[in-house]
Amino acid sequence: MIEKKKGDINQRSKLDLDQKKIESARKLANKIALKTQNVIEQYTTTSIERSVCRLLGIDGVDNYNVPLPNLVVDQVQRANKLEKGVALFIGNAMLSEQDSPQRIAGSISRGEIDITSLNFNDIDSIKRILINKSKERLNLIEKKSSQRQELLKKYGEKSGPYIYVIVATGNIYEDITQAKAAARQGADIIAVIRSTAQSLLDYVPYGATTEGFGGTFATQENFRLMRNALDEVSEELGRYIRLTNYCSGLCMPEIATMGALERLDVMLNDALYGILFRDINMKRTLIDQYFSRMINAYAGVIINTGEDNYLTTADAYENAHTVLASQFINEQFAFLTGLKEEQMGLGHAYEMDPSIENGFLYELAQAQMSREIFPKAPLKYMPPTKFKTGNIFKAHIQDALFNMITIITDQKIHLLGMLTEAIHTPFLSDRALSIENAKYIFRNLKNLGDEISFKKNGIIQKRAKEVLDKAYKLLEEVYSLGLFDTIERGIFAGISRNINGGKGIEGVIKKDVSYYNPFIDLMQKKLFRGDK
Amino acid sequence: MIEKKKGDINQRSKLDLDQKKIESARKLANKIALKTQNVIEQYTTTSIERSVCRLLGIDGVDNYNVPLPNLVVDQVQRANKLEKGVALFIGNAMLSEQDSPQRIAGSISRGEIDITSLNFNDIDSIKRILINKSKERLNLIEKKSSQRQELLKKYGEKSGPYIYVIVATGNIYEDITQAKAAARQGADIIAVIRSTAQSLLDYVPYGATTEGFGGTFATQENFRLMRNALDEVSEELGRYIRLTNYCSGLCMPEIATMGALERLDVMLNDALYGILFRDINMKRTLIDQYFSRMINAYAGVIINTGEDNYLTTADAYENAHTVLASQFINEQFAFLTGLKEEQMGLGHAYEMDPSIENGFLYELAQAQMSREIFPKAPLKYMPPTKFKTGNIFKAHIQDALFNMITIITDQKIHLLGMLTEAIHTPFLSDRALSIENAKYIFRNLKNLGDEISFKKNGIIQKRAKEVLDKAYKLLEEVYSLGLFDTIERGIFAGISRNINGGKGIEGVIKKDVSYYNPFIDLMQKKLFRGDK
Amino acid sequence: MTQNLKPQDREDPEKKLDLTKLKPYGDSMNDGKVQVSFTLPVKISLKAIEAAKYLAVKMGLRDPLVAHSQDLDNGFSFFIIYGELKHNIDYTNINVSAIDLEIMSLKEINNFIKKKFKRKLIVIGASTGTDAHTVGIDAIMNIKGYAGHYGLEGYEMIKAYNLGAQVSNEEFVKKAIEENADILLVSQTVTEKNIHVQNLTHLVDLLEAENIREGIILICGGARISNNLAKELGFDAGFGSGTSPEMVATFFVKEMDRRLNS
Amino acid sequence: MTQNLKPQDREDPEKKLDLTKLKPYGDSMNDGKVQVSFTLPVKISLKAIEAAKYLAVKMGLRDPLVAHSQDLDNGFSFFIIYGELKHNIDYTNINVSAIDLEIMSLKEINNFIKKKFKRKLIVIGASTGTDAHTVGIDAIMNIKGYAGHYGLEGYEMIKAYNLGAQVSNEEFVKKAIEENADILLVSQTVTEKNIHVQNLTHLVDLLEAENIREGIILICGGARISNNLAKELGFDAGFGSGTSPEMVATFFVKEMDRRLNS
Ligand code: B12
Ligand code: B12
Ligand SMILES: Cc1ncc(COP(=O)(O)O)c(C=O)c1O
Ligand SMILES: Cc1ncc(COP(=O)(O)O)c(C=O)c1O
Repeated sequence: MIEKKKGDINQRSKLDLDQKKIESARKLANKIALKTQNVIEQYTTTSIERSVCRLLGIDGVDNYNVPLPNLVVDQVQRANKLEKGVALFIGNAMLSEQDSPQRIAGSISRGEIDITSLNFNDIDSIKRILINKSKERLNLIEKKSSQRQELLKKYGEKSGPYIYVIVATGNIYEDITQAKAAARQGADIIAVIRSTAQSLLDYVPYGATTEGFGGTFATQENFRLMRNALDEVSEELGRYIRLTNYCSGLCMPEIATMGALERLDVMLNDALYGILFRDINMKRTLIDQYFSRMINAYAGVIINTGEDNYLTTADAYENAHTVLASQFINEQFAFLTGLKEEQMGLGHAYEMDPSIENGFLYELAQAQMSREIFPKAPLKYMPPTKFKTGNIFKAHIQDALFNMITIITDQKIHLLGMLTEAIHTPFLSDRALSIENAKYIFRNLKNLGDEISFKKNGIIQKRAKEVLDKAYKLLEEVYSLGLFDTIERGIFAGISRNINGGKGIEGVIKKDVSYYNPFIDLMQKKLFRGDK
Repeated sequence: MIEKKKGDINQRSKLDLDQKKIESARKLANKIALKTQNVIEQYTTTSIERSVCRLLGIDGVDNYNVPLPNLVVDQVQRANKLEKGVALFIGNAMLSEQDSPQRIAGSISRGEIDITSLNFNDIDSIKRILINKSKERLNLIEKKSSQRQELLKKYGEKSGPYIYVIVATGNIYEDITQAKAAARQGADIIAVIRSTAQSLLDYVPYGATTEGFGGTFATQENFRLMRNALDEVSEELGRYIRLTNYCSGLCMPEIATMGALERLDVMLNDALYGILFRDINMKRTLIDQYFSRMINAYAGVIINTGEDNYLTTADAYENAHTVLASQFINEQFAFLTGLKEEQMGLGHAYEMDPSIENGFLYELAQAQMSREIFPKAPLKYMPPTKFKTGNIFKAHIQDALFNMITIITDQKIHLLGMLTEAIHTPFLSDRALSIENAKYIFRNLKNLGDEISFKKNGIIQKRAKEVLDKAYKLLEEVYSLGLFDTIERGIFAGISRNINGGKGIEGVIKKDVSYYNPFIDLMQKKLFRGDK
Repeated sequence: MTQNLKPQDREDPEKKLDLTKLKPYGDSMNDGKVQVSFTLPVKISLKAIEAAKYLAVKMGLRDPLVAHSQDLDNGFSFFIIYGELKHNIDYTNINVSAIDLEIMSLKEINNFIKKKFKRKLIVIGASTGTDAHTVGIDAIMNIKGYAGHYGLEGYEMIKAYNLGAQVSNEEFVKKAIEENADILLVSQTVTEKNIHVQNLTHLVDLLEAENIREGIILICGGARISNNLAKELGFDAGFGSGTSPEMVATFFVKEMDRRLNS
Repeated sequence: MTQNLKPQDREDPEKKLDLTKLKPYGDSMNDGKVQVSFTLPVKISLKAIEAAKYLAVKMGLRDPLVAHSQDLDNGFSFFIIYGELKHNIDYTNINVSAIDLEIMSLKEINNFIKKKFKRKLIVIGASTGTDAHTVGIDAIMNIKGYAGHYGLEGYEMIKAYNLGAQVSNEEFVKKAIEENADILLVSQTVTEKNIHVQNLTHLVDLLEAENIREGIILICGGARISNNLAKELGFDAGFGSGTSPEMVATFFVKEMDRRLNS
């Protein structure tokens, strides 16, 4: 656990928060994370093993469009040997066949080889060949990461909030049109929303896709096409446009891998989302989350956590503290994988019922509090959604208030609200109007945050204190219950899930002592010790 | 001149303004007003005399639709005797004919009598009969005023800003439909906008009217119809709905009279508007303004001054100080007529170019400054207009920012902006959306003003100081030039007018020593000495 | 001088409300004022503005005013238009297959069920297909309900099963058969590319294939569902935004009564 | 599993931009998406919502969705509707009587006048009728100009008279005759009940009655003026929002040249 030094808080606290309480909360969260981490490290999952395949260079699909990583892992799982990890079998085959992982996978797909029934070579040779291959592949990822750094150096970093918009036409080519237009209009981050329920697919679709509902499939080719398009438009605008996708659901670590390879910049990555809103088994996704965060950390990707989602089913006024508590826990989980604070886009949302008197003050308190408690994190702030109606005029004002909070409290990743939120995924013009709204507010209120301070013990300060207190109590509860029990009790988002229920549990495998995954070691060394 | 006591400023100054400078500015403004007042009191105008007729009870039109007050005054003016005031001739005729002013006017309209060629009765008897009649008529006005007080007592006064909207269909019956709807939606004040260029008519139209352009004619019958309708809806809602009209242009004091008689609650009353934007002769309208403000004062009407208009032709950032200087002057002119601070709806406006960085901060500074300098005045705050375009979505946001300033700085008379400002006079739905916008912001940010304070010497405080300094300098200049010269030099709104140019100069008449106007005396006694 | 005008002038037939020729209203009766906005996939230019105006004319706007035009990107322009609609409709002739029942209270509904059916009604609800939105169906079914109204789980005389979200039509039908359901409640929120129409139609097909459609009261709901649409798709009723549990329950108990007792 | 799709799929003719059948664009080519809002003078009810939907259908919206309905007052309801427009237009066939000239600079304009006409041009401008809005005409004429562009008063080769606002057509024509004007500039801002159309038509009539219409270049402008409208009313050109002094001057010097020298 990394402790915050006083100096870290570069902004003088406007909320007069109890710094000791913050420190204790952080310590509690750290203990909660460690407790869970003990369980996590005992397991692997089918999706982690598939991403090991991908990391080793296996890609493509068979004639039935089944991805090769699935075929490889299936073979090992069918032989009941996944507890050792797929890597050992691939490494062994590489030695035996003197071939590449990709070509071995091709043989598997054609039914020409069973890698679980090959004679085992010397374990050290297997590990050596795997480590070499892994280093070579991790180098690719590092190159992508340096490329990002170079581009950022070339164009310069933007000060102030990043304007984040989504595209969701279902067709990657149409998405590109929309994304480029949005960038020209002023967007800094483009998120390609996934087709509904992709998170429930236990494989990643392949190739460029043009049919999706409420979003476009996340595929490696789609990632590549969009990143290219955004590189073009970045060049045109002299501004680096970031790309985002969803790294959640049953294929979490695979998507992290694809994103690392295709230079995605931001990834929505949160186990809780899948557990609560997709009924994915909690162990499965927490285990997956650990490995995927490590990949994100390694690739220099900013993660976005999903606390905002809680408030779509629970009341924002009553349950604000669950958001803060979850941010504390997510921060610790992230630290454990080697993520830096600068990569932690912890989530929160403007979801207060607009009919509440002084609602804006409570939102201001919450946002300012997140800012002060996580001063270095590029917080990801979600717009009003739940209380949007078909009244597009009112919705536009709701977004204006949200834009204000961001500029007053200096949020970093600012997901724009849309005036048509309650109607459809954004039209080209909706996005343009929203960007205009945000740019107008950001410019017009630019320095308001520096100019104002809050009344001692006023509504705003009191609210922040109250939320912090309640979050602290909740963390105590979570610590005593453990995270799994806490979720079972429906404490987050008012939704309860069973530890052995939900989708994907069949993909959770207890590791054997012989389990081997070359990437964990290599990445951890780099992330924690700075090894090259 | 009434000096502000420290205690008057019930809100602690957030701007740290130089209180001495404010006091000196007030003194200067007082001297400017007194200097002008000397000129004003030497003159009467055709419109003042026509309002004396109306005050004495003369109303109606002849067969050619010419109002009787015009016929009466014309007769006296044609005989070159208006310098004595119309009252003496009417009083004399009342004695000679033993008839009422209204019936005498009827005779004039039928060419049956020339009141300027009657034998003159004893001057004391004339004045006595005039004073009696005047008291009787002023009683009517007082009754209206008490009626307002009773209704306000019955329904209770609203705390927070009054939501003020306009209706402008051209048809009084359609206006009533719109006004009632607006009241039900949440409006507190209804202003019936006048048909374009009514301010240039040298008479007041008569009766209920259904044809107007960009507004509805101000007639006494229209006033009555609308006041009745609003009384109905006030009863229905249990909330007193105020009625506003324009008391400016060539018939300023007549409209003040009509408003007093029909219980209007608020009157737009500003000589500068006519001078600058209607090219009305400055002497004419300043003289008219004096008498009309006295009537408004007497009738308990809140006046709205027109400083906001300056910023429609001059730049709001550069010329903010002209607004403040004018507010100081208007305050002193108002005091001179007996108006109380609580009746002074001094004007200002949110008219900063939306593309200016930190524009919101400057608007905030200006509004807070007006509030602190005129703490008891129900300031009238005008919405963005000039920088509105046909982009109704952006316009709606511009209005939201404006609504925020009002709730943060506690403005009282809040004229709602419309999203269609650049397109047409408001539709029923435009008004509903604007009211929704304002109510949402007012509720959501209710106590924000109490919660925040401004950085010492920050952008906001500096801006307010700068504007006050410049206003002070301008007042010095105006004082040395005199108000008439100042206007000739185009210092307000960037528009220059000649002292002897413009419309209506032919209606300015130097008073004879024998000039007599019973109402001035009676009203002043009441207003300054509290006589019954 | 202005003419005097009397209230009678309001009787001008052009300015009177005529329900057989109902028109939009801006600030005067029958002025027909409407607002329109859209994007055209062409670069902004005077020609593009003219094109927008012509399209507005095709929509029936007289004298359209392009109040705003905005470049969205090379090749896309946005327009905001105001104009007077020449179309009108005969309001007296509009046929709403609206569920126009007197809504009963929780208590009345329970009593009605007791009296008429003498047993608990079995209700199964879900958000079907890939739809993960549960808030709508929860609002109708969960005991804590919505905006202060208890959901069906809180009704003594109703046995309610809320299957949650992402329930396949097959599972849903299976459960209906298992529990011998009287009423099925389906929630659909995602409607992009008419995915809900496909999904709802598929459910009706399945129920018909299983020969149980007749015996069941089949209801759908969601923010973009209307009763008309529901009926077109073969449902007994459809409920949109703002539906309360009482509204739905009133409908199905009355409908059940109609079927059984008439 | 999802199908693989290749860029060729974009060649689907339904999804291609066809300028002869131009349609509004929401988020996909030819989806026809438009937004509409209006008020109906009836009380809010399901029937009113249905009426709004029918009106939208009359406007050519397929599958209209009443996304929002709101009670404005007893007897008035407001609607926001989204739908797919079935209409399209042939963009290649649109005829803009646009003033499509290469805009010259102040210097070029002065030189052009010197070379072609060898004398100063006389320009008279005003906001006519009861219109009191001067900002528009000032933007074109005052030396300080607008958005950094000098007005016509700042042009060496132009003698400009700005009469201000509220100038009656009679006065305006009188001044034109007195000064022997080459170009007349009329600004109109207030357009309620088409008052500008009446006023502009009246001016043309007066000029014709005085027999000086032919010899003059007659131009109007204002936020709601288009070149098409101006031409219909008998003007030589009309300019809308965002006009700069150079745009107008370029037009009238070219037009003058055309008349004299061709
Ligand atoms: C909350 C929410 C979520 C939450 C859902 C949490 C949960 N457990 O339900 C989360 C964050 C998980 C989510 C995810 C997504 N969402 Co979502 N979401 C919303 C949001 C903000 C609010 C919906 C809501 O809860 N409304 C409140 C309830 C009470 O209202 P209601 O559903 O209309 O229900 C009422 C009536 O309709 C009726 N009713 C409803 N069902 C039934 C059933 C019966 C039988 C009856 C009688 C009545 C009835 O009664 C209810 C009470 O009155 C809307 C935007 C908005 N403001 O509407 C988007 C929205 C619905 N989501 C949308 C999308 C696209 C998604 C995603 C697909 C995005 C993506 N690609 O990742 C995902 C995935 C979900 C999926 N596959 O289905 C779109 C849908 C667009 C469309 N027209 O198809 C919307 C409109 C947002 C947008 N503009 O893009 N979402
Ligand atoms: C400023 C203003 C005023 C000021 C005017 C001050 C002045 N000296 O001009 C004041 C406060 C006095 C005023 C009063 C009124 N106004 Co006013 N006003 C406006 C406002 C806010 C801005 C107009 C403006 O200055 N635009 C900036 C200029 C530069 O733009 P422009 O005029 O379009 O000019 C450009 C082009 O159009 C073109 N152009 C213009 N003229 C010409 C001429 C030629 C020859 C050429 C080539 C080009 C050209 O070039 C210019 C530069 O690009 C608008 C709302 C808005 N935001 O548009 C309402 C608005 C125009 N006013 C309106 C109304 C109704 C009035 C009143 C009648 C209200 C009343 N009943 O009291 C009064 C009375 C005025 C009257 N009888 O004419 C309405 C008009 C509605 C309509 N469609 O008819 C508007 C739209 C507001 C509204 N929604 O109600 N107004
Ligand atoms: C972390 C996270 N993942 C995924 C999603 C969405 O989608 P799906 O489950 O449909 O892939 C969301 C939506 O808000 C999210 O917050
Ligand atoms: C004080 C005042 N009088 C009158 C008017 C308007 O109108 P008109 O001159 O057309 O009567 C305004 C407009 O803003 C005003 O501020």
